Amino acid sequence: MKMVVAYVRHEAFEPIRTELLELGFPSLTITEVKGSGRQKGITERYRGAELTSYLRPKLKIECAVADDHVQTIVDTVLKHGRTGAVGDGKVFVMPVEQAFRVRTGEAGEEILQAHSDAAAAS
Amino acid sequence: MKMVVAYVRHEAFEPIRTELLELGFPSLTITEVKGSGRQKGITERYRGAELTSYLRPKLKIECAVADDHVQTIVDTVLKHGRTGAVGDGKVFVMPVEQAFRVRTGEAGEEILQAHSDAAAAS
Amino acid sequence: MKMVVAYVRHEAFEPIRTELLELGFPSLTITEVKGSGRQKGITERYRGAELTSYLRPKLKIECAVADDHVQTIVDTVLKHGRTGAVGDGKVFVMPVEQAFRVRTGEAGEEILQAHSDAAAAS
Amino acid sequence: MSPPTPIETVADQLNVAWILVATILVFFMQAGFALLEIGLSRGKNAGTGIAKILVNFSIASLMWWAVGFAIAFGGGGALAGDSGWFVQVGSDVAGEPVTGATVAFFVFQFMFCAVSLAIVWGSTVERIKFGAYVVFAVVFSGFIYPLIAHWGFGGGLFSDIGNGVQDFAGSSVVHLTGATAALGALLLLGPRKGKYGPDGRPRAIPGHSMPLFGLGVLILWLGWFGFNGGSTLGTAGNRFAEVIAVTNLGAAGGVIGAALTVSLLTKKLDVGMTGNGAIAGLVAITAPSGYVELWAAPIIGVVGGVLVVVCVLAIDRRLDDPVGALSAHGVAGIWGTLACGLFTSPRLAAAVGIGDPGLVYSGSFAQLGVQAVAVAATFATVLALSLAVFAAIKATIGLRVSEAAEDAGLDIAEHGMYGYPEQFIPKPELEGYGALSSRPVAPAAPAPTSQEVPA
Amino acid sequence: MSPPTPIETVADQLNVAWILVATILVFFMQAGFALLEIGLSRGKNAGTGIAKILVNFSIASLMWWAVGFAIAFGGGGALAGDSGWFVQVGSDVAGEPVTGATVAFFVFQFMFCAVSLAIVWGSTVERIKFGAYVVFAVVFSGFIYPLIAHWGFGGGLFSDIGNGVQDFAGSSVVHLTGATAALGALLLLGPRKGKYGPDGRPRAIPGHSMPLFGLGVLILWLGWFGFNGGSTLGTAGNRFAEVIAVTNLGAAGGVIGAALTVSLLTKKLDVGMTGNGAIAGLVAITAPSGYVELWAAPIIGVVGGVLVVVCVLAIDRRLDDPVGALSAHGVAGIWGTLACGLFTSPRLAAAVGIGDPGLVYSGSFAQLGVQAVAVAATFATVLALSLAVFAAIKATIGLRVSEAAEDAGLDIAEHGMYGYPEQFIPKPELEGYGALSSRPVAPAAPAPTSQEVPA
Amino acid sequence: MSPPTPIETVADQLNVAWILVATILVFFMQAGFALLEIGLSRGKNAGTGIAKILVNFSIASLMWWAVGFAIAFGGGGALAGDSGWFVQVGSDVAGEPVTGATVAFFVFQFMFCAVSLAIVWGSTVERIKFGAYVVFAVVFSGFIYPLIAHWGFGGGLFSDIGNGVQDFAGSSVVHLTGATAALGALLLLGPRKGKYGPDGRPRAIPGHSMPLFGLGVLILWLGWFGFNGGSTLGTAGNRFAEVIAVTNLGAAGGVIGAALTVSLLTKKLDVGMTGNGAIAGLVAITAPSGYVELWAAPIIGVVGGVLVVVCVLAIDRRLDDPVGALSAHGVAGIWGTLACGLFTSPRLAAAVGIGDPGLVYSGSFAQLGVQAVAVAATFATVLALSLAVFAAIKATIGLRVSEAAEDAGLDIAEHGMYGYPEQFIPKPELEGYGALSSRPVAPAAPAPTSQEVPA
Ligand SMILES: Nc1ncnc2c1ncn2[C@@H]1O[C@H](COP(=O)(O)OP(=O)(O)O)[C@@H](O)[C@H]1O
Ligand SMILES: Nc1ncnc2c1ncn2[C@@H]1O[C@H](COP(=O)(O)OP(=O)(O)O)[C@@H](O)[C@H]1O
Ligand SMILES: Nc1ncnc2c1ncn2[C@@H]1O[C@H](COP(=O)(O)OP(=O)(O)O)[C@@H](O)[C@H]1O
Repeated sequence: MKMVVAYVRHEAFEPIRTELLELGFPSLTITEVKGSGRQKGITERYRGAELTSYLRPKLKIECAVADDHVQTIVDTVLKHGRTGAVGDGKVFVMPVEQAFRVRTGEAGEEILQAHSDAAAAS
Repeated sequence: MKMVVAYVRHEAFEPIRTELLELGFPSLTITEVKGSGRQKGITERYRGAELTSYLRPKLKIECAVADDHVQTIVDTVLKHGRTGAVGDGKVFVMPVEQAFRVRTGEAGEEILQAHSDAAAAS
Repeated sequence: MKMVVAYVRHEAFEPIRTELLELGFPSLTITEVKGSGRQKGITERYRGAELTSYLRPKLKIECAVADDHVQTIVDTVLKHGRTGAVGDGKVFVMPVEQAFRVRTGEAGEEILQAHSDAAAAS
Repeated sequence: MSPPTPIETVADQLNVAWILVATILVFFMQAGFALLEIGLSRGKNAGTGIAKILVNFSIASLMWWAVGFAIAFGGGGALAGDSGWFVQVGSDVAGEPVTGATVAFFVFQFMFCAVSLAIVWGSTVERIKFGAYVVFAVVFSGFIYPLIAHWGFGGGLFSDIGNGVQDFAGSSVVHLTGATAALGALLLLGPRKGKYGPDGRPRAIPGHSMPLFGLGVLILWLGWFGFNGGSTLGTAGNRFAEVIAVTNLGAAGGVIGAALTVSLLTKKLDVGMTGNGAIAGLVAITAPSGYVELWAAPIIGVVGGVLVVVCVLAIDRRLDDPVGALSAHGVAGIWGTLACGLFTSPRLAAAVGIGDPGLVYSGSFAQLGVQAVAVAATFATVLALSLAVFAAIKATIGLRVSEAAEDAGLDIAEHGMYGYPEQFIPKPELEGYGALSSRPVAPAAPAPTSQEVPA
Repeated sequence: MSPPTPIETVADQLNVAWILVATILVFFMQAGFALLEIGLSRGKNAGTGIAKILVNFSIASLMWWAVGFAIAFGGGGALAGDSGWFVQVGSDVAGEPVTGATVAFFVFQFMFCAVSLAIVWGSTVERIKFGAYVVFAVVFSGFIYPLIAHWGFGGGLFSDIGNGVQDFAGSSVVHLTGATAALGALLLLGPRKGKYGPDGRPRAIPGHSMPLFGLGVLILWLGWFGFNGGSTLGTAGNRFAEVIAVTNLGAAGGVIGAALTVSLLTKKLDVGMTGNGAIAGLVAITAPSGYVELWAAPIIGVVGGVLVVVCVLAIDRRLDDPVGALSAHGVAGIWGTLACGLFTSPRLAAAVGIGDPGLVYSGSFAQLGVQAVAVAATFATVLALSLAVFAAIKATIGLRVSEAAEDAGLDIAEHGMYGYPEQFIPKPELEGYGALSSRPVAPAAPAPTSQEVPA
Repeated sequence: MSPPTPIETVADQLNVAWILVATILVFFMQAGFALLEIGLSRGKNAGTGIAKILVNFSIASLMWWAVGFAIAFGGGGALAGDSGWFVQVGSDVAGEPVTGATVAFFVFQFMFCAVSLAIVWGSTVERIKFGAYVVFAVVFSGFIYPLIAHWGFGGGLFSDIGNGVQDFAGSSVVHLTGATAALGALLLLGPRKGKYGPDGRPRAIPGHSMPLFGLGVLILWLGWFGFNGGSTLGTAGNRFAEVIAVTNLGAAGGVIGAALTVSLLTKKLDVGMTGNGAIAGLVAITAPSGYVELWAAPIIGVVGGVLVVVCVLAIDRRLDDPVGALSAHGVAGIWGTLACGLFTSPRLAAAVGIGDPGLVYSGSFAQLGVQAVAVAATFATVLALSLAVFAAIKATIGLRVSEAAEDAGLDIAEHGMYGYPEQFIPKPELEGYGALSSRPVAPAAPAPTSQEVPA
């Protein structure tokens, strides 16, 4: 199992979520984060004084999937996350050793994503 | 060392935190996240127009522990996180290779959780 | 490749970010989190009733780097994150198996940090 | 009656002008109540307070016009008035034709009805059904309040107790009435989920915005100058100036009494309690405002401030009254009404022409007794009536929202949208496709995919 | 003219006092408009509303003083006034020397101009350039509004249609004028990015704060008592009391009409729509407030409330009017003006001395026709003029901010800082070195590094 | 003195009515100051502003009643009054028995004292100890302000300089006094932590809510109509109408002056500075409001607006004045007082009966000199007295909160709870067991554990 961690623009989320859902990957978690990278910061002004913000709002998407689904997730993110401008973000893949579903206590790959129910969920 | 990452309902946190503290695991980090999974979304209405929200508020708990404590943490989360309804969440276990305590610069497993001080801390 | 995950005090961020930038590591992501550890909680009072908060605001820094840069990142965090008081935080190093740049689709270590552009970016 | 002289005409219009200014000030109290309630509610219940105040006030406006005013001020016997339905210029009320001056009185008195109604809801926030408001608003503004107003202000019952009950602007008629109805609701409604821990001890459920709460308190204080000052119904003898000065000193006393008490009892200067102190001081000085000398005002206010803190702490153990209305309007209202029995000065009792001087001047407990009777009668009547109405509501449409709705918050559950959408809906979903849609993607470049990547 | 008698002097000063009280109340409506707009905007556009209201109101203050008042009330023919430029005590306006009373009238009427201008902007929030406000404010407050005001209030055109157009406080002159200019802006401005989905269906872009929105509505309601009540220009016959009572009943009707309609149509009691209902009720009752009996007010209000909901839903399909100004001020303004043609009572038509009784009394459509003509003339004139001005602005400095600016929000883009900095700037950056700087680091201990660590 | 004629009685009551309306408007300025301060503070210091305004205003209410009014208006010599302690109807003040009219004057003047006190705190937000407010409030409202008020308004010192100092509503007496006391506090208090970077350059510490700030500014503007307009102490000659028009033009000028200046100097239309411009315009026009013709108002206002921006930028380099009170109330107050020496018109100097026409009319610098003396005397006296008091406070209970308290915020540190709890306390801890407690767990199913899991 792997955890696909993607840092993308906010506006990229809707298309990514929609396609993942269609592909049968309804389950994911997002966090509103702030990131710095190649993208420039912005300068704020307040009562004459300045404040520079190097961090820009990004969205962190975490999606745990079975090994052979990783590529699908990554491709979907790359496809929709892209504007071609600096700041589009990165995707990282990290290993996951165990997984449990809280509701039932079941463990293992099979709990990760539920293709059938997916449609229903949306 | 492992990082136990759990996505649970907000209301599950207090009992989990309390028991972990008693068990001598005072140290953890939480993040308010939004998740989608099997759980249905909700539809908002505003001035006649609609907006559907597929993401529901969840809590992400990160707790780094020594390998042989993983099960304790996972069990505690499963025990209290559960309502039996869709949306209870998932728990993932990920490998950690190194760990440091910022305050002292010490490294290694021994810095992870402090049983004795725990009581004091609460 | 590794993901350096650090939980530090808010006020430690600026110096850390600045030095990492000078060292040629402009790219990182932060999340405002709440943590519990050895640090004491605080008690709030409202209309006579009490509420105790065991969680204190912390900052989570995520920085993915090539294996041989890990130490630099960790040292920078340890150096600036430290006040010597309980609550300074922890740093964890976790494995990363793949990395992609959304903007171009490139993959691999080389996309992680951009030394030259770094200066420009700030 | 001979036609008024030019001078009488101007004097009359000046009185009407003052009454209308006061009316407008009292209207503003609606905003004060709304903000006070909203500030002390959680963010997930912030929007419903707006819908509630608008709908309630509107229902009351129509009910008061149709029947309330007639019952309260339509002459008639000790129990209720019987003329002036659907107020119309030219038609008769209590044997007099309705003129512009009558209309001014009508709208001024309506604002009092609306204040009393607004008080009811503070105790019920964050869990009551919207429908319950609507039904109760109809009954309360159409019948319950008008009945009490008739007794206290309309020449009914209370004018026959002793030499009359002293309640200048309504500590009892308006505030105790509202707070008692709130108690009725509370008894049938129960506490907010999570208010009491497993151990039964009250937990803090902090309101989400002290600035909005504080603005509400200041707006109420402002409106109270009209509330008490306008109750002179004119400018005669410049007595309205005294009333306003007395009112301000009472409010100030309330703040100081509450601030000291809460600091001593809880070691912290609770912001909400300090605000409650201002309200308690104002409620307490409402009945005496036209009857007492300046010196008595700070005393009455301080006692009100002390009482509100002590009572909020005590009541919180058993009843979940999120804004402290029972204490600030109920207990302080009782105290204010009784205070007349202690501090009313001979000069002012004579000027108003109601009741006798208070204990400190007369050495007699007579007036104090009269006041006590009025308080008891008001409390008993309103509690009985409102319990009946709320019981009926509970038995029919229901009084309380579902547990799921309470968890989600009344804004989303009852109104379809949060009062602060950006605090609850994840940003990417709020933005939707919006932001990205029109951004151009370098067309030449091939869509990136992990395949492309060399090894 | 013989010098005024003492009694006349007092009566005159009482009139002026009332006018000034009303003036101050109407001024407060600026805060109401600002909060209403801000509450219905996203948090990233919250600060600009403050800068806008301050700058617009200030520009209008100077323009009205310099030229607006002269054009509106400087006597002259049917088209426009021609005296009273740069109002000065002692100088002449319309053949009369300017006195304190004239100045009171001048400042009271200015507040109406400012209200009309404020209405323009609601529809344009979240995407219009700040510079566009400034330019349009100059033209609108200096020329467009004064022209219409002259026709409707200044003895111009509209007094010659039939026996005169009945628009007591300006449903048409003030509100329709503002809303029509808003339409002009909207036609050239286009919708907010993301308002319409790929499928062309309108998406919800929820305002960020219902409490601020609601406070705005309540403040507007408050100010309206001055807006309509002050239009009696004095206390004669206590008619202002009737106007205020009628106004309140109209507003109440609006809330109830809108609340019922939106609940039926969308199954949810939308908070914003309920507030719009109050505004629509107030706008609708503005023209009739001095002409109709109490009984007609709730009817006029309810219809206004129903109309606003239906129109907001309909207009939203094509035009992006974030606050519903077109419906609440435009449609309701037209309805209110026409309502005089239906409900004006003989008693009040005579009292005011303008126009004839409405259909229900006279059985004649005459006055209704007169009202319709005024509405058409106002709409056509204002639309033409404002389209011209906005087209010119668009062609020169531009009307709309860049897409990037719209995404980032007008606060940061146009004013350099967010209206809620803590909601947008990461805390560590806000704190910067601040918090840490003065904290001592145990000096003895060596700086920690991963080297130290034993294996 | 013969008993007043009926007409004199009505005229007197009309004057009192106007004074009370003005009093109520000025009261509302407290809400304006609170919101302005809160809006420009960080969210962690939002609740304390409410507790502060309530406690301060209340202390001042009692102090002014007990001693302040006597010192200010209790007749007596050039230095201070000596009668009217614990104001009571019937007792004597300055040789006259206290009547309703006297009480109106008493409460009107109190509101000025409260405004002056409120000004003190703006510069000290986010780091001063609550206790410091309390102590200083007692001294300031009981002695310091009354002293200056006696000199400027009570027939003291300043009436003997030349033909009297022209300060119609208190640019100097009220605003400069408050700002000077603020300076005293600031000198002993120091900047907020993190205000100045390691390089000593000022850093931006943005206020958390522009909407609240803006509402505060608009409420202050509103209250100012009572502040200046009420200072006519009546309706004689309808002069109050002129004062109100002049006040509005001055404020408008201030906004425009500030908006242009800040746009030019910083390339961005800073929202806070625009609001400061309104305040500066209002402060500047306060002294001249009863002495200058309409034409002079915009000029005085614009200069005030330019000054405030320039001074805020300059002062910010050395002193940390979060709301810009030193510039908006101090510098603009000085400018306004001097402006009388330039623009006072013969007509109005005569009407008020104080001082001589200004430079532009008289060509003489005489009055300008008189004004300068008053400014200098006020500044020197207040600075000395407040430095002394604050030094005493610093030496005893301390002036500044601990660094830890400053980091955590005054709300939690001094009041035990955040002003916006949901912004600071993690949601799961706010909800606690609440939400879960009553949820049923399917009992049949075995508690899940990782053991159960097959392999
Ligand atoms: N090495 C990294 N570690 C953690 N987060 C990163 C890293 N590189 C990029 N990010 C995240 O991705 C976002 C976009 O990265 P950036 O370098 O600006 O885009 P691009 O890759 O197109 O140049 C950053 O704001 C940050 O949140
Ligand atoms: N594969 C996953 N990757 C990341 N987060 C997940 C994943 N599966 C579930 N989650 C998180 O757990 C939450 C609950 O999951 P859900 O599927 O609704 O519950 P259940 O497992 O009981 O069906 C989701 O909202 C999401 O935040
Ligand atoms: N084992 C852990 N797992 C996850 N987060 C941790 C862990 N230990 C510490 N943290 C994070 O680091 C913060 C500081 O830790 P704490 O133990 O208080 O400091 P110290 O290590 O100096 O005693 C905590 O608030 C928490 O956010």
